[in-house]
Amino acid sequence: MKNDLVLRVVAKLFMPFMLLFALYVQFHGELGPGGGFQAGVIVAAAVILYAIVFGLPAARRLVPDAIVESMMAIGVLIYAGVGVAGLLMGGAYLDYFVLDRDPVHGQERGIFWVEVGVAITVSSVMLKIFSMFASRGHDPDE
Amino acid sequence: MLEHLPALQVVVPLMSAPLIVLLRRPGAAWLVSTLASFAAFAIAVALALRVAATGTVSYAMGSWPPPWGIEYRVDALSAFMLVLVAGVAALVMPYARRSVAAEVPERQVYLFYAMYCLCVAGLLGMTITGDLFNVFVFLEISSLSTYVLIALGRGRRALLAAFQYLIVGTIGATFYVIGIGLLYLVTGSLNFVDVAQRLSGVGELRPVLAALAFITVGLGLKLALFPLHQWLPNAYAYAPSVVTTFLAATATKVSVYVLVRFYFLVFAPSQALEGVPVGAVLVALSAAAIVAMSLVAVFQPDLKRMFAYSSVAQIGYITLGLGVANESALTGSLAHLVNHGVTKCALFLLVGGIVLRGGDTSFASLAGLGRRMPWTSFGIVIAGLSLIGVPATAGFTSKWYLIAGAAEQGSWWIVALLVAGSLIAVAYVWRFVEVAYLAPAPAGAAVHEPPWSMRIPQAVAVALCVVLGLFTAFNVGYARRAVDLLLGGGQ
Amino acid sequence: MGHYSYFVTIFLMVAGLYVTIARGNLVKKLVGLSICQTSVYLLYLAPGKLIGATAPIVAPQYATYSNPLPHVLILTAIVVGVATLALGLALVVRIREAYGSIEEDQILAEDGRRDAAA
Amino acid sequence: MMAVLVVAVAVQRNLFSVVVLTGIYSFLMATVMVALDAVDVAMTEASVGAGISTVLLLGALYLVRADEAKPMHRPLLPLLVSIGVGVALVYGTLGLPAFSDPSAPIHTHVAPRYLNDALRETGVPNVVTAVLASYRGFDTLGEAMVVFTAGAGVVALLRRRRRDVGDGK
Repeated sequence: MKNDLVLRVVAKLFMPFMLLFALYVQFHGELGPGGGFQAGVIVAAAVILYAIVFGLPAARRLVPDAIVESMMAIGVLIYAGVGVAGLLMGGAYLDYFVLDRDPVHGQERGIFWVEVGVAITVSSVMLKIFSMFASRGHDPDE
Repeated sequence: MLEHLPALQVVVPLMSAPLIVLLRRPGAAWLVSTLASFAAFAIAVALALRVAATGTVSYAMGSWPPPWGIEYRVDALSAFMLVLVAGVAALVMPYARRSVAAEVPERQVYLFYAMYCLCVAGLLGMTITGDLFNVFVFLEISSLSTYVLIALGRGRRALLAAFQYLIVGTIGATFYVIGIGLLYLVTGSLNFVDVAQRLSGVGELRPVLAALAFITVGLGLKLALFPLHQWLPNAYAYAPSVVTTFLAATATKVSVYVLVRFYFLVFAPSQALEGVPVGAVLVALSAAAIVAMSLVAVFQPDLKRMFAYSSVAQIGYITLGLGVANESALTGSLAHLVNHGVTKCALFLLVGGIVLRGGDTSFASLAGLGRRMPWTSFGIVIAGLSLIGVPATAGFTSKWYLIAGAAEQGSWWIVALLVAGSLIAVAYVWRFVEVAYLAPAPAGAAVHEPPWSMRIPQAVAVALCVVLGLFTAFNVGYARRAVDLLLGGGQ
Repeated sequence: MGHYSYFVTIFLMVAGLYVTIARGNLVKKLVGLSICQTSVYLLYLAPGKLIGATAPIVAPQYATYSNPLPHVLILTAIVVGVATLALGLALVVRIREAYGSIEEDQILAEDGRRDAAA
Repeated sequence: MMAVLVVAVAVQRNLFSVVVLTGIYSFLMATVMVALDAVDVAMTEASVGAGISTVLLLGALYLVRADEAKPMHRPLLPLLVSIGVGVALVYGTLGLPAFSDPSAPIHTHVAPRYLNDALRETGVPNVVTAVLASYRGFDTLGEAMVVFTAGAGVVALLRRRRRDVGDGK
């Protein structure tokens, strides 16, 4: 598939829109359907599409393996970190009320960061799983 | 910070897992997970002391009051379990360093510790949470990490054992979800306390009965209730030694604990179970487990497998007490949770030492072990005595209460059965003695014990087998208090 | 409608369970497992629906909404399902590399032969 | 329609077809979920069940390259177990409130607070998001952890060891 011009152009064209859509889903999750999980899956799908069309090594150059692995951890640490922030600011664990002087605003802030954490973890894990399966077949990895 | 201990109990090991993945170095991974498990143990002890002093502690996650938010609830029963799980987790860690280095490929070691932390956090979360669905989430965290941990064992059979456990475990979890779904549909709530209260007002009992059945089977698969135990022997036999030790001492016990909570704190107060022969069914299955699995254990060609089957039999003792369900029997059950946990912990720690030095645990290769590894063999014999239930060992106290409970009820056949189970245990422990002490050692074998970092945890675990048998106040006293809570309907 | 929705759910679930425990092919077992899990989602979602209600996104022009709590629980369950599937498939790949087969019967037979030889 | 698909999945022995059928099944499931007002869940099911799962299954199939063998023994016991489970469920669900009964406990207890107060208490109009990330935020932390566990677990299982690479393929 690497040599099919149409596919390559279409994939290149699609990538920005998919990522944009992921951002929309991510930040629109508070108003309509969507949220961190769905956005993370879309981001992963965009990169997986890239990997299928341009080959896994190219995708690896785009997003190196070690970074993906660290991102898996960073995502959940952001989520759990929001909880710890609640603790440090005098509330219970995962208490968003205390994150801002205005409790409702604090809630919005907490939900925002939690969703960011979910999106990072989900996208990197999906990507990692895909690349583990894909690389098992042909090239000796790393 | 003290009032946040319930949250930290789970969050500390939970957060150390991603930290380990970020660090990626085996040494650092070991250090982080050791610190996390000792911190978890300290928190568990502090919580237990606090519960003993001031009664049940309730903690609202995110400050949302239950039943809208998720509640963490530490009472006499869960505090007891937290100490067991965190204690075993901490005891195993110093030992793990050498054992894991020998049994797990080096590049995978940091992931091994990450999985271990997740498993610990999952089991602690299942124990401490007061929310039905939260139990499922943490059940899955501990299960998924367990599958990986088992698969990291040596040899391809570990892979198949892990896969079979994955299928069985997922069916179990799905059944559990169906069960709590039914409860949710008739009560509208997911909080343990709230569900129990609202169940008494439910007129239609059929969904409740079905929920009982699904939760029992689902958790029965996880706790290896006979005849749902088929996954266990392979999983224990082929997993790395550290994993076998930790799982045998805690994982099945936590599932038993969740089942106990459902029976005595959710279903019993609602009177939904009146006239349903749950106890009789449990007693019958447990009796079958004790006799059949002990006999199967006698004929195993491998030491690790033998103790795995013995675990299924010993879980039978615990569920038997739940079926009899009077005060003495329940005390015996809960005390046996800890006593058997400690005993199996000691045994598998010692077996892990043999794996490190010899690599093989089949009886054929253990000939003359008493001369090659005198301390290890001696330890196995002591812990084996506790497994049998010889007086002055941990196993004796809990079996004594179980027998007393059965006698109070006038079920003499259960008493006879318990004694028979112990006699069969004599037979399989004797097999080890015979091979280790009476068979000649291969020529040129020198004394070769495991390193000190492994011998100290082994010695602590073996000593606990005796100490818990001599000083019963701690263990039985705590079990008593938990039983009061259970029979008092959670008040 | 009555209980019709429950019966559909139950049929799907039982079919998935049957595929899981009856079939020897490891991939097929996982597919059965995920069908079984997916159908459980309906057990939660269907009772949450109220006829005439809308999705639980608060807006001034609507008054009744379907119950959001089952949706939240099932979102979690879906994630757990895909996580299990990924791990299961990874195990299948490793088993295939180690045994050269993904049929449970053949694998057990091979382990049995190995035992007999030892 | 879905029932037919599931039967097809059970009967079909070509694993590739099985995977494709499962994907279709997931899409249908997502459609049903939209009909049940569960838009968030439908979106997730479409992207995960039909998307990611299918990709993973195909990836794994590519690696194992096999069709299902004929079953060696008669699956009588599993059939009985499955039917037993089905009967237990039918028995249980017969006692449940009928479809779309507004007086059912799940509509009168716990959930009303989410619907009435979530916007005021959290400032988020999508109640599913509010419950997911705030009221039951700890569940979602657990969910993120499950995903993380799966990711790290797959790495632990599938990363090649150094000597495997040396073998050369």
